[in-house]
Amino acid sequence: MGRYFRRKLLIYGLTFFIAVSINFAVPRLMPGDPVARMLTRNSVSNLESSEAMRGYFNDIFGLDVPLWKQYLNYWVALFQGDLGVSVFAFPAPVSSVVADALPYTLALLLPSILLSWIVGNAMGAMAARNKFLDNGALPIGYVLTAVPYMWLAILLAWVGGIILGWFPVAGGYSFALTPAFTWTFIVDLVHHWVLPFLSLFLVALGGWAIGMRNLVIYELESDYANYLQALGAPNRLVRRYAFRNAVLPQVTGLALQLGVVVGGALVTEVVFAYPGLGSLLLNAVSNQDFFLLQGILLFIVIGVLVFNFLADIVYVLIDPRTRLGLEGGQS
Amino acid sequence: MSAEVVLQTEVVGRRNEHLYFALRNPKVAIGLGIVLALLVLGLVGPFFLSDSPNEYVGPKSEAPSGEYWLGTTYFGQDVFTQFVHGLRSSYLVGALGGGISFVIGLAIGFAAGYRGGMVDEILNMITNVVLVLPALAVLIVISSYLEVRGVVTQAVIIGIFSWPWVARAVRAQTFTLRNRDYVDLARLTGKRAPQIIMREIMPNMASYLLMSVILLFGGAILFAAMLDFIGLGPTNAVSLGTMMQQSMAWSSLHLGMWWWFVPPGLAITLIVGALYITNVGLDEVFNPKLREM
Amino acid sequence: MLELKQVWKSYRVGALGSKRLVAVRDVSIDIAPGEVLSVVGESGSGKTTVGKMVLQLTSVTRGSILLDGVDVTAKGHYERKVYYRKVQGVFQDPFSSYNPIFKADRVFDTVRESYFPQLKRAEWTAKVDDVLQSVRLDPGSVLGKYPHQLSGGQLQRMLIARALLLDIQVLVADEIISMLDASTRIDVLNLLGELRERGLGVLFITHDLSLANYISERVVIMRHGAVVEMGATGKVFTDPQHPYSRNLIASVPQLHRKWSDDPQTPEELEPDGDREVDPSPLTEVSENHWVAAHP
Amino acid sequence: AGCSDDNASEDPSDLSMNEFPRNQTLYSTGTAWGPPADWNTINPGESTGLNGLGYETLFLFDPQTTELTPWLAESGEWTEELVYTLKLRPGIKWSDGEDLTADDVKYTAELGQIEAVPYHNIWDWLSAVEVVDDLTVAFTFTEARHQEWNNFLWAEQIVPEHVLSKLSEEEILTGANENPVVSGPYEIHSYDQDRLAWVKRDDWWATEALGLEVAPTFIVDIVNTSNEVTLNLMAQGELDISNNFLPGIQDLIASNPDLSTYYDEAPYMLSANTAMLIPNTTIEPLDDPEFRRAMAFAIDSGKIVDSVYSGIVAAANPTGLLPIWDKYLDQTVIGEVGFSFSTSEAASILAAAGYEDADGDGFVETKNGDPIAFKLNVPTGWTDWEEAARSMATDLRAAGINVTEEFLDAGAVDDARTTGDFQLMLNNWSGTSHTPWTHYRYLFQLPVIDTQSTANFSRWTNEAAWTLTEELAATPAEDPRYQEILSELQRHALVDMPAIPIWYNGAWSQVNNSVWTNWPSDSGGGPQVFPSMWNSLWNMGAIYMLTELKLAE
Amino acid sequence: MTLEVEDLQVHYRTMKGDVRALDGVSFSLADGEIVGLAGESGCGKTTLGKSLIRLDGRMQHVGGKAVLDGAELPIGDDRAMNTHRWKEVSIIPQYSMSALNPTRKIGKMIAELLRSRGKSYREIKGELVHRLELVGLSEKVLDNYPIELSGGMKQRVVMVLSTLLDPSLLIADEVTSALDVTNQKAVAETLVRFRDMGFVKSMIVVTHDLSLVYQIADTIMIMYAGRIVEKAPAETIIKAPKHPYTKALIGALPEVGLEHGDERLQSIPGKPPQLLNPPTGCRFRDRCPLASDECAEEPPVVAVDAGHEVSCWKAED
Ligand SMILES: Nc1ncnc2c1ncn2[C@@H]1O[C@H](COP(=O)(O)OP(=O)(O)OP(=O)(O)O)[C@@H](O)[C@H]1O
Ligand SMILES: Nc1ncnc2c1ncn2[C@@H]1O[C@H](COP(=O)(O)OP(=O)(O)OP(=O)(O)O)[C@@H](O)[C@H]1O
Ligand SMILES: [Mg+2]
Ligand SMILES: [Mg+2]
Ligand code: NI
Repeated sequence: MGRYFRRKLLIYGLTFFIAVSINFAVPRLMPGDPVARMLTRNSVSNLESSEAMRGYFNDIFGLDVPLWKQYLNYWVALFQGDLGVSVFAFPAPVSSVVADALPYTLALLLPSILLSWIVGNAMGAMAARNKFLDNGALPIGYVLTAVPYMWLAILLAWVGGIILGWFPVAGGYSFALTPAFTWTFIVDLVHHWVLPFLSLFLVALGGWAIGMRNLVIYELESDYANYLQALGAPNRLVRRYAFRNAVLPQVTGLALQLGVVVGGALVTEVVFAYPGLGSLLLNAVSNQDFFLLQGILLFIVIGVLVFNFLADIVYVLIDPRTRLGLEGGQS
Repeated sequence: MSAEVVLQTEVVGRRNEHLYFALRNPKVAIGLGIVLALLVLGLVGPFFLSDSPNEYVGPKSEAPSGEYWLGTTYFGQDVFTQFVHGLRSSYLVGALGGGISFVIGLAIGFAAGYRGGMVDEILNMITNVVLVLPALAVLIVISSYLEVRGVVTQAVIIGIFSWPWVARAVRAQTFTLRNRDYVDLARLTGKRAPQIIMREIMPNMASYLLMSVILLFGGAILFAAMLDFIGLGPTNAVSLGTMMQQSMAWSSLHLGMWWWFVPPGLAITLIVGALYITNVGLDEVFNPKLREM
Repeated sequence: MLELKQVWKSYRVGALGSKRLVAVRDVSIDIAPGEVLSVVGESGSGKTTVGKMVLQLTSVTRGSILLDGVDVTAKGHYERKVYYRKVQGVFQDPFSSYNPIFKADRVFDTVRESYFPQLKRAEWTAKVDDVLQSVRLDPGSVLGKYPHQLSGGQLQRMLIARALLLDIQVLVADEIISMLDASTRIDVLNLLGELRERGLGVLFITHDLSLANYISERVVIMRHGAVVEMGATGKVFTDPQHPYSRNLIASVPQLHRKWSDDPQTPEELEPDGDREVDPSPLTEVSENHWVAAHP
Repeated sequence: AGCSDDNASEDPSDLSMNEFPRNQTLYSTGTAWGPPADWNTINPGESTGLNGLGYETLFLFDPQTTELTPWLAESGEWTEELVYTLKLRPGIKWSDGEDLTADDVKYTAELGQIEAVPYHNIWDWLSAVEVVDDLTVAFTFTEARHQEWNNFLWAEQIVPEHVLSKLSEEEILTGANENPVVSGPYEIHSYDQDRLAWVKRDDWWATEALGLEVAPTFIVDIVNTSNEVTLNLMAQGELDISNNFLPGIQDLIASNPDLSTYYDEAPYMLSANTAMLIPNTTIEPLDDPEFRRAMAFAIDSGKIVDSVYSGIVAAANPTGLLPIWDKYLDQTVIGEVGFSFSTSEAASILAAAGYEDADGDGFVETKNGDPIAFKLNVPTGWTDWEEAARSMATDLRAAGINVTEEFLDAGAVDDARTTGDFQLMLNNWSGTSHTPWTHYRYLFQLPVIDTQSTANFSRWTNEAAWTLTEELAATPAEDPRYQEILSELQRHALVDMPAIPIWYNGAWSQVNNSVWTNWPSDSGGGPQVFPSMWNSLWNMGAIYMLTELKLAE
Repeated sequence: MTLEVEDLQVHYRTMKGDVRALDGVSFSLADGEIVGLAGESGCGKTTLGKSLIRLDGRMQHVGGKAVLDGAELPIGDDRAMNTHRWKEVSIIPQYSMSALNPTRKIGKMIAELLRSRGKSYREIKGELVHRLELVGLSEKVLDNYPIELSGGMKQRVVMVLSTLLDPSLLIADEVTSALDVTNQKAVAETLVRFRDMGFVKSMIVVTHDLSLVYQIADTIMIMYAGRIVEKAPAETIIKAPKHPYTKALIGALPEVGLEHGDERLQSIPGKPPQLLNPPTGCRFRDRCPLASDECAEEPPVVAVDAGHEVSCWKAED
């Protein structure tokens, strides 16, 4: 087990290192100049001033030292939790801009990932044992997985927000409110959360259901299931075992799927103007805010890694095979 | 001569067994039908319609009618023409992006699975690294640095980031196949590794590879649509994603111009959904266990 | 003709090849022309590994393999190709020896591609027909068919025919009949006997003692990667010296004797110890009969 | 959502407040493109109302009369040839209770001595600022640039010396200036990623001095979201005013009686700036004024107005001068050298200038016979501009000039414009101001250097025109010479065509009357001021919008 | 009489038609008897074994019946069959290595299984432990996951588990095929011991290895192409086979301890017939050296001796 985790940690460490390095390299290799961007934004009309201002910004953004030093500084700053200064929300530090948006994204992502996983698996397992459900629910599942996140979001906004008018279609909470720990505010928060959540939840749901169905079918065909049935075990028991075992790959799948769901959350947030990382990312892109872009990407990468790691731990806890240090793929 | 004929038909019988099941499988038939119908529309349509989907041809914001089958945009562009051109680029992205990731995944998967050992360890590590990178976020970052984005560049960057799971799967399959006796036999015939991979291992994963291609194809289309939607799509072309983006930008939701945003999303859903369904159908064809259900 | 000199093989296993598994330890055997040498032993004793090393499908960790006195290990692609003209193999599972999606006679075509590219079609066909006849197959009934349309026996014979296309000197036969039905296996076995008469050396790997007894002059018994007993078949099987050999032979189900007739308790054996050290040396107990030292 | 908490503590009376009463609150959007993050006056971020609601200027500029009206200042005049004396109103208090005095004015002007401060260039011709008494300041110049000085008077906000002087230079330039101490009618209430709330101050000087009172107690400005969202909020009356371009608004106005714009028919909006096609005149044949003239004739701006904008903008006058400067237009000049859309005319100008389509591909070649193929760049994602660029490229191709639209990343467009690495692009940086001088500076500024960051993007050199522009800067509007210069400049612009005016971007503004009424309007007796929250427009009178608003019954 | 099978017909449904894997199989099995079932691959051995306990999705009970201890087994009815499984009929599957749920501890799995069959784990545990010890396993294996056990240990656990409720009939399908000779012997002897100790009344041992089945079976049945062609006490089958097929099978077996010298054994030419459309008459006809015209007719089952039945026209010779 120790080896298993060491190996995983090595991979995560490496991923982190690479992601951070890419993160560092990309804006510096690509065309475009954040300082010029800053200057343009403030439309400083006389040349002299803008040159003088450039000096200040170069200093603030740390662009006035050689590249290798920038790279080292970048790492040092990173470990101090300093992700630089945002251009778009200047002079707010990237970390605080991201930290402000993060709760919204988490509030969307965590419930939609977990709930869709739980509900999807339950549905898939049911479909696997029921021909009627299999024929009825699964086509819906296929369709749902194939829907582009934003399109579902658009349709939900259109139907639930505009035609029916049941839900607000923008923002994290009403513009009439300021955050406070009151019922009004919480209800309002949830009210704004429903549609974006639904659009993420529904798309993910189908995938899990289909995956689970196939896995359960395979499990039901497996040797141990056959043996149990030959010994007269009731279907209930066999299915319970099949379900339990089929859940294992789904746990790994959950981790792997994460990147995609995060992507979905990004576009969904854009549709609903939800003040999470997605909207922020879009703003960073359209404002050429390299530093913010880097920061967001870093947060996402770290989030995905952490989640993957959690999934690994869960996997080890529920699958005795990994716990015993026996990995697949070794002869 | 007659023996020849008998053999021929037997051969054909074997070859066609999967085809036989494939065509009899309703999922495959429906799925492929939809995909091909839309493909034909995308390929042939532009020859009958205007070359420039962005031209203002009609009255503004018209609902679908006999003349403008899917209505017109806020500017009076024909939505159907745009739709058809969009289909084209979606298929292009799917084919190219899917193709690129397929090739990369294949190469890495084969190299890792066939060579094993250190090569495998390293490639596997790389695969795992790319696998946990949140692809869309990375794509957004990279796309945003490109000055001019075309369908092709988009497909390329999508391709570069969506191969890991194929590589993984191919690697696993290769692991089992490389120990097959016929692979050893090919080596005993003095064949080199690339030849063995191409001629012995790959054909045996054909069904599997076919399914991977299908999934990659659909995945690339979805990815591209997402990028397009947040404004990182091709800068000078119409795609289904940019149509959605445009319709949003021009308030079609609020103006009730459903004909502008429903068709592109629906088409993507149809294409990708049909691909998935085809895939499930093919799975049933190749795995008799599932056929039972 | 073919000689293995103190051959060792260890596999790297575990993450990043962190562990070693010694599969073959200090094995020295030789095969003369016109001789069938059987290698028997329990599962995992390293029989297949020996065969694979002879076929150069896996590298030799230590020691050498000589063909006609020339070391053949660790050579380049070209030398290897030449080597394969003289040494060929047939494997356990006839069905997995054929790529299921191609016609069975493709195994011949690949040989032509590699070794006889310049041969004319007609000449080649004649040659193939020839070898097929020699393994007693009717060319008409096997050519142009898919593996699943042929029986296991036919397939194995075709593989032998394939080897014969290359005027080979040594054939490595790894469990070539264990997957065949009782009714057909004897055919293939008899075919090996015929090859021997043609002057071929055969390395016959099996876990079935009765087959070894039937076909070979000499037998090697392996355990834990090392040779424990070796010698003329008659001597080894009628007078096994090593306790492991005795256990093995006592466990073989036979038609002329039931286990219950003379219940024997198996002898205690020393467990699998450190595989890195040299195994117990062989001593010659009688002419052409060697046994490893044992307590 | 935590940022608001730190701020709320500032004002105890508002601590318990977490819901803005609808009938005391004005909801606005369309101005801020990013989260409110700083209140720095030198490098302002995305904080709506910083200059106008919070900080204020000495004068307001009235676009109707194109004259300055005193605001923080009570009066100001050129007391000598090179001396300008300014008197402040008495009794103005900063939000921390300190008095706003002549020291603050002096401090503000002297801030400009720091090179990085945008109005640093006034010190090229300003030599000293002197505090005469608490409320009087005297400015001494080396050169009396009336127009440029006026620009300072109404555009630059006065900042509190007693706060800023304690800060380092770097902090003044790039710091966040949290908890700004202001003189205007509102101060910061709270803010979050996507909104900024202002709360009314009790002791705004203008209430007593001018009898003005801003109507809303709270102003909640929402950071721009998608058009969809904005439209939806507008239609439902959750937003009172939106100052961003909202396609389809004219349809909504027709169907929703609560919604209105400044004009109740096309062009619906006041004009705010001129969108122009910028040719890079360092490239052949764009260096040829005749060629550029042909392009001007080839483009159908009416089509853009109708199709892309559905009539919510107006086609530009050939001179490019905004409607507020209509009175300076010289119709004779326009009659002689103006242009109007005519594909055939464009073709004949091309032919006359020697550009022919020799290879028969439908497009003219250069005089050397080299093929011409230009790219027209606009930022990708600027959907209206993308559409406009498409339309223009189509028109130009129809006239035989091979132009294709190309959408680049916004940053790339900025780079290209600054460095001159482009062929054709769209730009609209000549906006509403107190004098056409800003427009001509935009067109003709010299010298042309490697990086052109704010003006003369076409890199056209016309010494005469630039000399005239500089003269205009120093000429008072009352001087008859003023119109003469303008007529000449109009001729230069039309003959040289350094930039081709296409349309006037609107001072986008759409309002909902269900909570607040009496919005600025051309008709119905509403106040005739910019109905806008744009930072640069408060001191062009938009502040009166707030004082005129009334609650709907 | 423990088991009486009469004219059992079981088909596999396939796209191309029914595969008649069991085409009229009749035999009986006495208390305490071990029957060995041998034959070439594809002759229907596994199908017969499965038919008596659980038909899988494609198998169809077409005709015939099986009576166990006087009560008919509802072969075709999966639900009704459930009450008989394990308690009356049990199986040791070929795939013992993978027959245990990989994610449950063995003890827990057995407990759940017992509970689901209405038995108390606590009551049975003593016996379970006893039997495990009998096959050389300690009680501790109950706390292990299957993966922690070696292949041989898993096989023994399955053997104990399958016979835990003392079934009347045990079907052991190729339980030794994957093992090497020493383990093979141990497992085979354990089966006999189980019978001797009364854990199971009678047993059908399915294998393709005649010499192995000879070691442990009382009676041997030889199957060919979906039918039983010969059934006789073990000694008789080996020493005095009547059916030409049986003779050929035995004739093709090489042996240890015999000097084969230069004398060559003979194989059976040809292949068994397709069961999709089996030929009429004697199915061995095409490969039979003795075949004559009468073989075109279905051969009768002849009892040549006590407990020795042959289905061949030439049996009398
Ligand atoms: N490619 C490999 N990598 C690692 N270990 C291997 C590899 N091949 C074989 N081994 C190990 O080497 C040992 C010897 O294996 P080998 O296949 O030679 O045995 P064998 O005698 O042929 O057994 P069997 O009778 O089961 O075929 C075994 O413990 C096996 O697990
Ligand atoms: N799932 C199936 N579908 C169709 N036909 C089947 C199926 N399973 C077995 N058969 C056919 O039924 C016949 C009997 O098969 P069975 O598995 O009982 O043979 P067997 O005697 O156990 O063979 P083996 O020794 O190879 O295990 C064979 O002809 C086989 O092809
Ligand atoms: Mg082996
Ligand atoms: Mg079987
Ligand atoms: Ni906050």
